[in-house]
Formats: sequence, C-alpha cells, structure tokens
Amino acid sequence: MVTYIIRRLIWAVVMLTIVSIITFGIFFLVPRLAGATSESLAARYVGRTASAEQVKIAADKLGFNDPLIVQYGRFAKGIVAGADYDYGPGVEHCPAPCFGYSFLTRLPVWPDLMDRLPVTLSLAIGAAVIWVIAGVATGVLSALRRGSLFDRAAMGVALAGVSLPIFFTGIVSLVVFSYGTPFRITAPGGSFTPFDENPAMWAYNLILPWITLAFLYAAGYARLTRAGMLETMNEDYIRTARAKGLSERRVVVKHGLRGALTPILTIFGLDLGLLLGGAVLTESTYSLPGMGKYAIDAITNQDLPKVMGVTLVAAFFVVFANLIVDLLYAVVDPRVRLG
Amino acid sequence: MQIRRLGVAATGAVLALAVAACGGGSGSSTPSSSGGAAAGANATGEFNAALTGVVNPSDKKGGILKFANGGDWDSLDPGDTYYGYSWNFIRLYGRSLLMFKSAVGKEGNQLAPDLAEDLGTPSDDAKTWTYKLKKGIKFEDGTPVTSKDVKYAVERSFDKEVFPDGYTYFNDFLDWPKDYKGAYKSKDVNTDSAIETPDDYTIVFHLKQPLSNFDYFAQLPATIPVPKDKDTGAKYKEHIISTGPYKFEKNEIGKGFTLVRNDQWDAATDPNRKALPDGYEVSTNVNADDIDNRIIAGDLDVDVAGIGVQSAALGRVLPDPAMKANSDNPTSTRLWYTSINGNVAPLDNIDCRKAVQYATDKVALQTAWGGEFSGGQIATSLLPPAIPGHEDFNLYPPGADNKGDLDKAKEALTACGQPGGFETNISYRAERPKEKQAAEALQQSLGRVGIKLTLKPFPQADYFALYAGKPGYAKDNKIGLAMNGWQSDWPDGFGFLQQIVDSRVIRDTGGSSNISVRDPEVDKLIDQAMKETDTDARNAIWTQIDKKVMEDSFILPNVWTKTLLVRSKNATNIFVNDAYGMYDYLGMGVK
Amino acid sequence: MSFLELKDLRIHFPTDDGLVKSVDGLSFSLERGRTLGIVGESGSGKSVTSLGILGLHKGGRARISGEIWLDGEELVGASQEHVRGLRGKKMAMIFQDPLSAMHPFYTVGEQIIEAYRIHNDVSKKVARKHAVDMLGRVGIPQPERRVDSYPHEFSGGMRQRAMIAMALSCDPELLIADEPTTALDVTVQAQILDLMRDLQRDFNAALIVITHDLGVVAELSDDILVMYGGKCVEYGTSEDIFERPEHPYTWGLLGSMPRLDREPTERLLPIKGSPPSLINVPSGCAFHPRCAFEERTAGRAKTEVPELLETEGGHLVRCHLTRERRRAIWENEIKPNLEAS
Amino acid sequence: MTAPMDVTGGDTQATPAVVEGAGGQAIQGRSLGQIAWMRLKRDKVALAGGLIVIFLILVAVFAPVIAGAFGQDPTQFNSDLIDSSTMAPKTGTGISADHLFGIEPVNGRDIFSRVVYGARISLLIAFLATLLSVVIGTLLGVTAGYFGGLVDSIISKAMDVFLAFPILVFAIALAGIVPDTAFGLTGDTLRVSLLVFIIGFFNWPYIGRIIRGQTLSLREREFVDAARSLGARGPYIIFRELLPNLVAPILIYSTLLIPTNVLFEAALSFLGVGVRPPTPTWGGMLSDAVRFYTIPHFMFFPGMAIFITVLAFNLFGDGLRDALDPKAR
Repeated sequence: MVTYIIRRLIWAVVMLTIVSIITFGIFFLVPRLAGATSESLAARYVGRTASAEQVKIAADKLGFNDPLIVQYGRFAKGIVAGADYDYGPGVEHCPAPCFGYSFLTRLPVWPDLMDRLPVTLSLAIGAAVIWVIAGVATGVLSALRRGSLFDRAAMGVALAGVSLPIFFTGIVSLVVFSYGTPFRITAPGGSFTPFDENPAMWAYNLILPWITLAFLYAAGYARLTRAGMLETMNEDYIRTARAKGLSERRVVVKHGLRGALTPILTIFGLDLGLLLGGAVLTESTYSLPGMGKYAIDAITNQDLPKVMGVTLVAAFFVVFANLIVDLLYAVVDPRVRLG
Repeated sequence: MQIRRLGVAATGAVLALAVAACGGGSGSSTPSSSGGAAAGANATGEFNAALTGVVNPSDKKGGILKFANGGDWDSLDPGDTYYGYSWNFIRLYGRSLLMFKSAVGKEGNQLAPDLAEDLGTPSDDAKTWTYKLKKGIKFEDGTPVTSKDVKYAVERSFDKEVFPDGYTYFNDFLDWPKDYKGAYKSKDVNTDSAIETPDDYTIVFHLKQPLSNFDYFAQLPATIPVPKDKDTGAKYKEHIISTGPYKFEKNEIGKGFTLVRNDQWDAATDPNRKALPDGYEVSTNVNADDIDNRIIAGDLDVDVAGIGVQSAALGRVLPDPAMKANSDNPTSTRLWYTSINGNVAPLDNIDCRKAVQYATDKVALQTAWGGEFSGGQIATSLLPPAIPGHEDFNLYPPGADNKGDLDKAKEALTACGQPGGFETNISYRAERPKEKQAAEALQQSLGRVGIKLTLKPFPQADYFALYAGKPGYAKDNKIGLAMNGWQSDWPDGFGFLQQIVDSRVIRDTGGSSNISVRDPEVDKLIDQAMKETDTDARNAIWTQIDKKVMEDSFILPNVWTKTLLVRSKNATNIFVNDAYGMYDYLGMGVK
Repeated sequence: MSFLELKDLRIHFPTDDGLVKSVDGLSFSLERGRTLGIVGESGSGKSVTSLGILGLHKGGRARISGEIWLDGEELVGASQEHVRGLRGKKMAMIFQDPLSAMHPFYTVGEQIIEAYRIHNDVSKKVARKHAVDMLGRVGIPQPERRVDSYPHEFSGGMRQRAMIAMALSCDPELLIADEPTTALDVTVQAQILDLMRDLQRDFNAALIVITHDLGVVAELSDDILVMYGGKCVEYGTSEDIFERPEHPYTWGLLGSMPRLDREPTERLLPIKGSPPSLINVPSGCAFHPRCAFEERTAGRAKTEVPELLETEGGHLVRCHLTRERRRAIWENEIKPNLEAS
Repeated sequence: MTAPMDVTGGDTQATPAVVEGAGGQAIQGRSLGQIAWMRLKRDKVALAGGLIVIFLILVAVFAPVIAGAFGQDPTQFNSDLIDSSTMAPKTGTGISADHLFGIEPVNGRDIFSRVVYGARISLLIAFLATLLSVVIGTLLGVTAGYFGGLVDSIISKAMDVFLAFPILVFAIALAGIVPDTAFGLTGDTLRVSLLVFIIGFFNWPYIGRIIRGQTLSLREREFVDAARSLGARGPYIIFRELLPNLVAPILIYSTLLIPTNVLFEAALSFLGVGVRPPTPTWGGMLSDAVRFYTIPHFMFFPGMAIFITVLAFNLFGDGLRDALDPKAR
C-alpha cells in the first residue's frame, strides 16, 4: 500500500512535469509561430512607450532569447526553489512555488492563484454536494421505478440537462432570478464572500452558480446512477439478498447502491478534479473571480505566466483527484488490489 | 421604493423652484463654493439635470458610498494610472499639485490649486514652471508632504518598465539628464535639470521646449507625492500612502477595496474637497449588467468606470419616463474613430481613403457604438464639441441621411484606380463588443462599394503594442483599418490631438495611439501650437490641425461619445464634471 | 395437505413483444424430508418457479396466479411483507453461481450474519458465532478465520459451501437449490451433492433441486418433475423417471445425459431444435416441433394440448401417445439405444 | 460438463432474455446491423432524435437555399428596423414574415438565417472533430490493447497525461493565440481547421480508453487466436479481425461524442475564440445576446438551436447504444 502510494506520487510528479513541459512548449512556440519575437514578448513587460533598445535589454534580462530548454529550466526552478525578480526599486525573492510574475499586473502569480482558489473551491464543492445528492437520489428512484412516470420525467429532464450548455442556462438563470427584479433571489456573482467572513453571504452569492452547475452534473449523475442501479439490481447478489428476506429498502441501499455507486465514485473524482482547476464557463458566465475566470482573463491578455500557473494548478487537481479516487476505490471495493 | 422615490422627486422640484431665482447662471456655482450646495441645485426628476446643476444637494456628512467597477483599475498607483475614471477617483486619496475643480459642467474644466498654493508661474518663455506648496499637508502617517516627495513621485513614474500603464508627458517634455532611467535605475543621478526643489515647499520644472499649458501636466496624478521610504515599486499599488481625505483600509487587487477617513487630512488646507461620506466601498470585476440593475434598484451608488449603462439597461431606462428622468446623458471628450493606415496599399492612395469616408454608413456606426444616447453624436471631425478649437465642418458628407454617399465613394475608388473596390483588414479589440459591432457595421457599409473587410480581433492588452499599433505588424498583415478611440487627457487641443496625430509618437516597437496619421505638416503645426501662448491663437491652430488630418483622410471619425449615466438613489450632490465627462466623485455624499 | 403444495401456478411476464408464459399451470406437492428435482432446459420455467415460491416476483412486472401453500399458508395472495418474513427463515435458496450471488463488497461472515440477524434478534457477536458454526458445519476449514474473507478469496467449492451455510443459517424448512453445482467442476460437484444430502437429512427440510442435469437429480431426488415450455411434462419418482420414462422429452434428456457408467467416447444424443418461444408457444403439444414421434399421434400433437395424466402410481405424463405406444417406444427404440450407444 | 443443448447455463433472469426471434424463429442469419436496426425501429424516441439529426444536417447543407427562400442573408444589416436610441428592434423582436425569428439588436441581422447558417459551423466542426478523435483514439486504443506491454503502457500513460490537461483552458488558450494566417490557411477555413484540431485532439483519450478495453477483451477471443495460429500478422489482425468487431462501440461513442463537441464548439465561440465574426455561430450569437438579455428572443433561438441539436444527438446516441449493445443500458 505504502509503496503503491509512493509510486503513484512519483508518477503524479512525472505527469505534472510532462504537462508543464507541453504547456510551456506550446505557449512558447505558438506565439512565435504567430510571428512574435522575443522583443515583442518583452515589450509586454516594459510598457507602451519603451524604446527599441529598452525592449531589447528587457528581452535579454528576461531571458527570452535563451533556448526553450533554458527558459523552461528557469521556470521549473522557480517552482521548486523560487526565483529572484527585479521589480524596480530592488530585487525581490519570489518564494517557491514561484510561477513568475504577471506580464500585466507585475504581481507574482502564485498568491494570486491562491487568492482565487477559495472561490473555485466553494463553487465546486457546493455544487458537488448538490449534484451528488440530487443526481444519485433521482437515479436510484428512477431505476427502482423503471418505466414509471417519474422515471420518464426524471430521465427526460436529465437528458435535457446534459444537453443544455451551461452558459445558456447560466444567463437564463441570471436574467430570471437575478437581473429580473421581481424574482431577484440572489446575487449574480462577481462578488464572492469568503465562508469564514459571512457564511450567509457566501451562500447567497453562490446559490445560483451552484444550482446551475449542479443541474448539469446532476443530470449526468442521475443517468449514470440509474444505469448503474439497473445493472446492479439485476445482479445475482441482489436476488440473494432478497432471498435472505431483507427488506427492499435494505436491499436497495446496502446491496444495490453500494455496488452502483462505486463506478460513480471514479467519475465523481475526475469531475471534481477538473472543476477545481477552474469551472471556466460557470465562472465566466457568473463573473465569479475563481480560477477559471482567472484563466480566461489571463488567456485574453495572453499573460503567459498566469496561463502556465493556472494550467499547472488545474492539472495538479486532476492528477491528485485521480490518485485519491484510486486509493478510495481500493477501500470501497475489496476486490481491487493496489500494486 | 417607488413611493419614496416619488417623494424625493417632489421635494426636489420645490427646491428647484426656490433656487431658480438665485441660481441663474449656467453652471456657475459649485458645491465647493461658499454659497453652499443648494445654489445651482436642479430638480432631481429631470433628464440631464446633473449636466447643468447639482442633483440632491446636501452637506450631510456620514454614510458609505458604494462603487462598483465592471473591470478593474489599470493601477491604483498615481504614477501608473491612465484611466479617466481613475483620475476622477484618485482625488479621494491623493493630492496632486493642481486639480480639476469639483464643479458642475464646464466649470469642472477649470484648474484649481491643490498641493500648490496657486497655479504655476511660467518663466523663461514658458520653459520653466514654478509651484509653491501649501504647508501643513501630511501623508496618512503624519509625515509632512514636501516638494521632494512630489519630485520623487514624478521621477519614479519615469520608469515605464515598472509603471507601463502611465503616460509619458513628463518623460517627453522635462529636461532630464541624458540616459536617465527613472528613480529606481538611476538612483544617484542629479535631476535638477528637470525638477528642482530649492526648498521643501517649492518645486520648479524645467522643460526642453516651451509649453504654454504646463498647468495641465501639474494636475496629472503623477504629481501626487509618494514617500520614498514607503515606495515598493510595482507593489506600491497595494499599499498606497494617502494624502487625500481618505485612505485605504483594505485593498484586494482584483476584488476591490475600501476607503476610510484619513485623520491626517486637514480640511483647512483643502478648499476643494468636502469629504462628506465616511468611506467608500469599491468592488471590482463585477458583472456589468448587475451594476446597472443594482444602481437602478438603489443597492449601489456608482459605476465607477463612468462609461454609462450596458445595452440591456439602456432598453430599460430610456423607454421608462421615470427612470429616464433619473439619468444623465453627458457627451464626453472621447472620439471613437477608425484609423486609416496609409502604409497599407491601396490605402496609401488618398482617394481610396476618401472612398472609405464616403461609403461609411454613419448611422449604422452610431447604432453600433450604442445609439444616440449611449453611443454618441455622429462625428465629422476629430475635436469633440466640448474642446476649445472645435469647429463644425464635414469634409466628406456621407449623403443626406448620413448613410453613405455611394456615388462619391465609387468616384473616389475610380480615382484611386480601384473601381471595383479592394480588400483589406479591420482590427478591433476582442474584448470590446462595441468595437466589434462597429467593425461589422463598417464591413457591411463598405461592402456596398466593393471594399471587402476581414475582421481581425486582437487582445486589448497588446492591441497597440503588438498588433494594430505596431507599424511593422500592421503593414505585414495588411491592417488597413483599425478601430480606435481617444479621450482627451485634459480639455484642450493638445490634450486631445497630440497623442493621436503627431507622427513622431509612432514607434517601430509599437505602443502608440497614433497608428495612421503621418503628415509632416501636421507635426509642424503641433510644434507651433505648443509654443503659442495666446489661447485663442492656439485654439485656431488646433482647428487647423483637425482640418488637415481630415483632408489627409487618415482618420474616419465615428462618434463623439455620449454615455447614459443613472443616478444613485442614495447619493447627494450628483453632478457631471466636464473634465471627466462623468459624475464627479469628489462631491458626492450620502443621503 | 402436504408441506408444500403448488396448484395451477401461472407466472406470466408482459413484454413489448407479448406475454411470456414462463410458468403455465404447474402443480405439485412436497413433504418435509423429501427431495424434488425439477429438470428442464433453459427457459423451461424451472427457475421462475423457484423464485415464484420465494415470492421474489412480487412487486415486479410478473402476473402470478394459482396457489402456493407452504405449511398451511397460502403465499400467492399473502402480503409482500409477510412473504419477506418467511424468506430466509422458513424457506431459503441456494443459487447457481456463488461468485455472482454473493455481494463482492461484504465478507462472507457479514453476509451470513446479516441473514441470521434479520430473522433472529441476537447481538452481532452471537450472530458471528453462529456464522462460524455454520461455516464449520458445511465443511469450511478454519471457519474463524475464513469468516472474515471476501467471496472472491474463496475457491469455487468453498464459496458454494459458504452459500449453503448462508441459506441454512436460519434453519429453513424448505430449501431450494437452483443449479447448485453447475458452476463447479466435477469432483467438487460430487462433494457438494453429498453435503446437501447430509444436511437435508440433519435439518429434515423439504428440498427442491433445480437443474438441467439429470445426473444431479439422480443423486439427490426422491421425486422428479420434468418441465418443458413452462409446463410439467412428466412427474414421478426417481425410479419412474430413470427406469420407466414415458415422455419423449424425458427420453431426450436421458439421451443427452453424460453418465459415469458410460464409456467416455460414447456420443451423446442431443435433442434436435431449440427450446420453444414462451410467447408464441407452438400449437398443441409444445414439444411437437422437436418430437421424433409426433407423427404417431395422428396429428393431435399439432392441434390439441395434451393433458397431464397419471399412468400408474403417481407417475404423470403429458403426451398424446398412448401409454402402450410410449412403453413400446421406450423399451424397443430408446432404451436399447441408450444402453448400446 | 453441461448438456450441449443448454447454452446459457441458466434462465434465472426475471426478465426473460429469450424473447428475441419472436415465433421461435432462429435468429441466426441476421447481421448485428439488422438486429440493431430492428431494435432501433422500435425506439420511437431515438428515431425522433435521428430524424432531427438528419433534419439538422439537411439544414446545414442547404443553409443558403433555406435562408435564401426568405430572401435573407445572415450578414445583411437591417438598420432601418432598429431603434437608434435603444439599439433594440423597433417592434421589440422584429419577428415578421421576412424575419421568422426576429432580428438582432444593433444591426438588425436576420436571426433565422443566422441560426440556419450557424448549424453549418456547429455540425461541421462537431463531425470533423469527432472523426479526428475517433481515428486517433481507435488507432492508439487498438494498438495499446492489441500489443500490450510497453506499447500499451506508453499509450495509456499518454492518455493519463492528456486527461490531466485542463482541456477547456488549453483549448481557449490555443484558439486564442493562433494568428489569422497560419499553416497556409486563412479565414474561416483556418478557424474551422483549428477548432477541429483542438477539439478532436484533446478528446481522443476518452475514445481511446474504451477501444483499448474492448480490444483487450477481444484479443482473448478464439477468432483472434485462430487468425494468429494461421500466421496472420499484427496489422492484419487489427484491421481484419479486431476493427470489424469494434464497429459497434466506435459507432456508439462517436454518436455520443458529437453532442459533446457541439457544446465544446459553442463554448469556444461563446468565449470569443471560435470562428471569426460575422460568420454566424450559435455560441457567438449567445455571447452577443448576453448583453441584450432584455431582448430575450435574441438568446432564445441560438440557445434552443444548441439544445435541440445536442438533445437530438444524445437521444439518437442512447438509442443506438441500446440497440447495438443492449447490456450497456
């Protein structure tokens, strides 16, 4: 078990390294393919009015003329060991993990990211709680009453749910429940109150994105749970449980759900991992200042250090979530051996 | 809510009647004048009331004003900010040598001394400008403000690597030592050739060339003093040391900040600021549509960006007489225009450029920019009506209905040797939907005479530095037309025109706002205007420049911006200051 | 009245394609301590019958009619809740594939304990002790340790023993074993059959063994019921069926039965054709399309559903052939063939 | 040692599995396709989805004809129908016999023809991107599954890495920084190719994993052994023996990937990195409509277009899966 975890951790680090290399490579190469030179990249650092000479000096100082590998090495070193940054009046040490400094705000990326994290965390986890409860409950009920009116209605809604783009439902929800004064029940985002500051405001600001995001996922989970339950409830061991004289409730919950939920756990882990790296569409629809919005803003401004930072943090969550899921799986399903 | 608002409107109307007799003059009274705010007060329930008078005048202190920003400041650092609203707002926490009066309408265009005791004293043919500082002005930590702090502030703003957002007026015009690189990189360089501080309360600026209107430079936020020992360079914007009536309590870049009273601010040194509210709550990066809705609902006081309501709110406010009556529609000193790049064939031919002028459907453009209320007034030349030197002329009348004169356009095309039209690209900033709409409108209207445009969106942040504003890139990529906009840095011809028509500001490295006007004659005229000390003569030269640029057809003027502002339901002393073309943030109080 | 009596039991499933008559008028009775073997191909309705007795079709889509009497109680009309209380306690079932029939996420012990505690108000500790006892009793070595193993950690035979232990944990009076040995290899099959025989004797339960394999019932059963197309086609004592079978289908089953007393090289005699559709049951005798002797019924087999009639001493047969003709065919055509081949 | 006639070894399902081949007809002789088609024909909902899909494809193909029938061009301004103070259509929506779905605010473009033309971009990108994912995913999935060992572990790890990418962030970033002329392409062609590449390229591991799993199980089947024992080589076995048996899963997951890609394209267009204006896209229209939420018909039509398209593909895909692989439901 321990060796397995260590091996997985090493692989996680390797994977993050590969992701960072690819990301760095692409963001290094594509602008250059697009005709950017190291000077034009450096120009972003020195303001609109710099002379050609100043730009050239800056390009050298920032190392934009070095080979890709050297630049990547510097970037990687910053993450591991920190880096020094000349910000004007003096040289400042940017402690590890240093993702460099934004082209535009000239502020270090890492604290910025950590600032955005609580927003995405609140959004993702809040929504996850809703969608798991709603999705699984609906799926189970649908499976148990397969073919009933409830089942048809629920599955119809669920199919509609997975077919609706979130930026559409998001806007509609904003218009109906937030902009529209008669039904104004919530803030349209843009504002985020940390949980420890004011839990009520925290929830008030997030309720709409939660529900919209949860609707999308709940729909998918309801479909998955239903399919899983139908399959599980057809398993021989369910018949055995019934033959033992267990109450139907116990059969469903203890025997059926347990089996059906295991695969959903995997999907849940991956979904949550992806979301934690930034619910891009939800955050931009509701102007929530989370990681996803940060990513979009960084991309629009072609602020490479920010893009790198947010990509790596997002990848970290996916890799980490994968690891957790695999470990949990071994706990949940005794047939799974780690190794 | 409805009832309360009506009640307010009623009392407002009575007040307006009462003051009508003594007010009289067109915006002649200001809330800061001794007569009290009641003078010049207007009825609250009238469209455009705040353009000519103070709405809800009051001297009541206390309360918190709530501001929101759909985007974010370029920087809160006085040495690094170049947004109009930021200059309006910065007066709350920073005091520059001079300032625009916190006054209604045109009076707001007048300069008043702030740190300085009086306006500048020119000498040496307007090449040297001297200011005396008031005594008793302190930073928020109690340290007295001296002329050295002002000098340091200007010196640090020189470094555009650290402060890329700011302007370069001081860099360009002061007589800096050779190879000077700013306060950080040229630490021990003697800069007396540019700025002298003979004593703690005197500051002398030395210019390379005569400049008759240097006082406008002296109101720039870069003259807001910065204590050298508290300066953290690029990070100073996180911890700004205030000299104004308010200081930062909490500042989270990207989310917002709060201002509270600065107990070191002494009202006795400051006749311009009433400092009515107890503080300000400012949130940034807020959903812009929600800002409008909350202001309409009374949950929020000011959209700090001052660019007017979003399209959606426009559709709510204008058709509703009650809502419309609670809004103002100022014209700002901003021109939206399209640069016509003479470096890109076939636009190097003046007739081809003229064809663009004639073929343009100005009405469609106006709608694209937001219509007559939130888009603006159809522009026929560069200088906005509010700027001295503006003259009404129209060299390329686009038909009687302003929808384009296709015959003239075809004539011009024939003259240019492209009778069937030609193909070129039009760039715009991807984040600006109105620029996209305008580009689409141009694409549509020019298409009528065979001029085929391809839309090229570029990221806003690099628009001038890397794309449209970079001569090499623009030429190689055949960006013949570029959406552009300019707001006067201050209300005179220099402040409006210099940055966008002087060909000498164009650099190969990109970054200049002028991306199309290259005419040595225009450059000559600009030099002439800067030397001219007689205001009327100077303004006449600016008019001449305007005409010359239009004759060259390097710029296709679109609209002079108008914005639809909705007044806060809770604020007092609401009025539009022409210097900013938006509500004046210094005067406002809370009911 | 016998301990278990089925009277004209019908279990039908409505489907999109029509009504599936899985069990169509089945009757039989069984006493305590006796063993009944139910034999038939896939889809003959034997498993549906067993699940019907346990009441596991209740609440589903099945339409059930007829009567099931267990120890004087009618089960078809009884409430689901009541039948549930009997399941596991009064009647228990052993399933075919113990790997899929046991929950993979719970230990064998947990599953036995659960079954025991549902019907007995005892502490977990007592139940665990009982589970260990039961595992020991079905011949699982080191039951104290194995009780905490998961099903996948058992071998096939051990798993089936555990399954039996679970079924017997509440001392049931009726035990139904559905293909108890099909999933096991031959040597283990024999052990399990021995075990079941021993246990039945100890518990004095009524035992129903469901199988497609006549070899299994030969070992265990007192009586044998042959099902085809949801109906009983032949019923009799073990001796009746093996020595004096009268239904052509039974002959077919016997012909395809591998026997230890035959030479391994011998060819089996499969029944031609495939099991009948349960929706559009062939007209007349359901077996007639596959019956080699159909032409000897003078066409009756095609049109007339034969009745289940007694030939002698409780031996029932559903066939249009006359008794004499059946006997003659068996003696002259089938039996010699079986022995000779 | 079971009797030869007993093929399945038990008939214990509460739902009889023996109902196919009604009337006791032997089911042999029917291909998988025929059986699937028979099942699909019974699934009215899936058929409806399929019909809508066909309808949408026809709409996309004949967009110029359809829009032309109403005399509308998707980029034509109708400024005279716009109220120049509020930028809204003068009649509120502008819906009329000429403009079935009304007109856009600001410029008065015809929403109907823009929605119709939008189907082209949306479906074109979704189909091509799906094709790309399926080709890459199938090739790599089969290769990994068939060869196993080091090849499998490299490909599987590559899939892990791909799945760890924040794909949307990455897609936006890539779509945002590619210039307007690149790889010898320009204009819509470039943008469409780019989007196809981005969407297709990042989605292949999802298909790849499924195909790998299927291949792993197929590899153990007798017919592969048989082929191998006859001396068949890897490529032959892959193309002749494995791929034909993978047609069903490939078909199913392709059908289910298309709607995902429709949503993906819409999201990228919504975020402003899709095909350049004024070429109409549904996502782009929605993003324009956000600012005019007080004019709800503007967002309604493109929103519903996305919804109906995705829903139709999902319905059809679900039905197809049930038909081809009833156990997977």
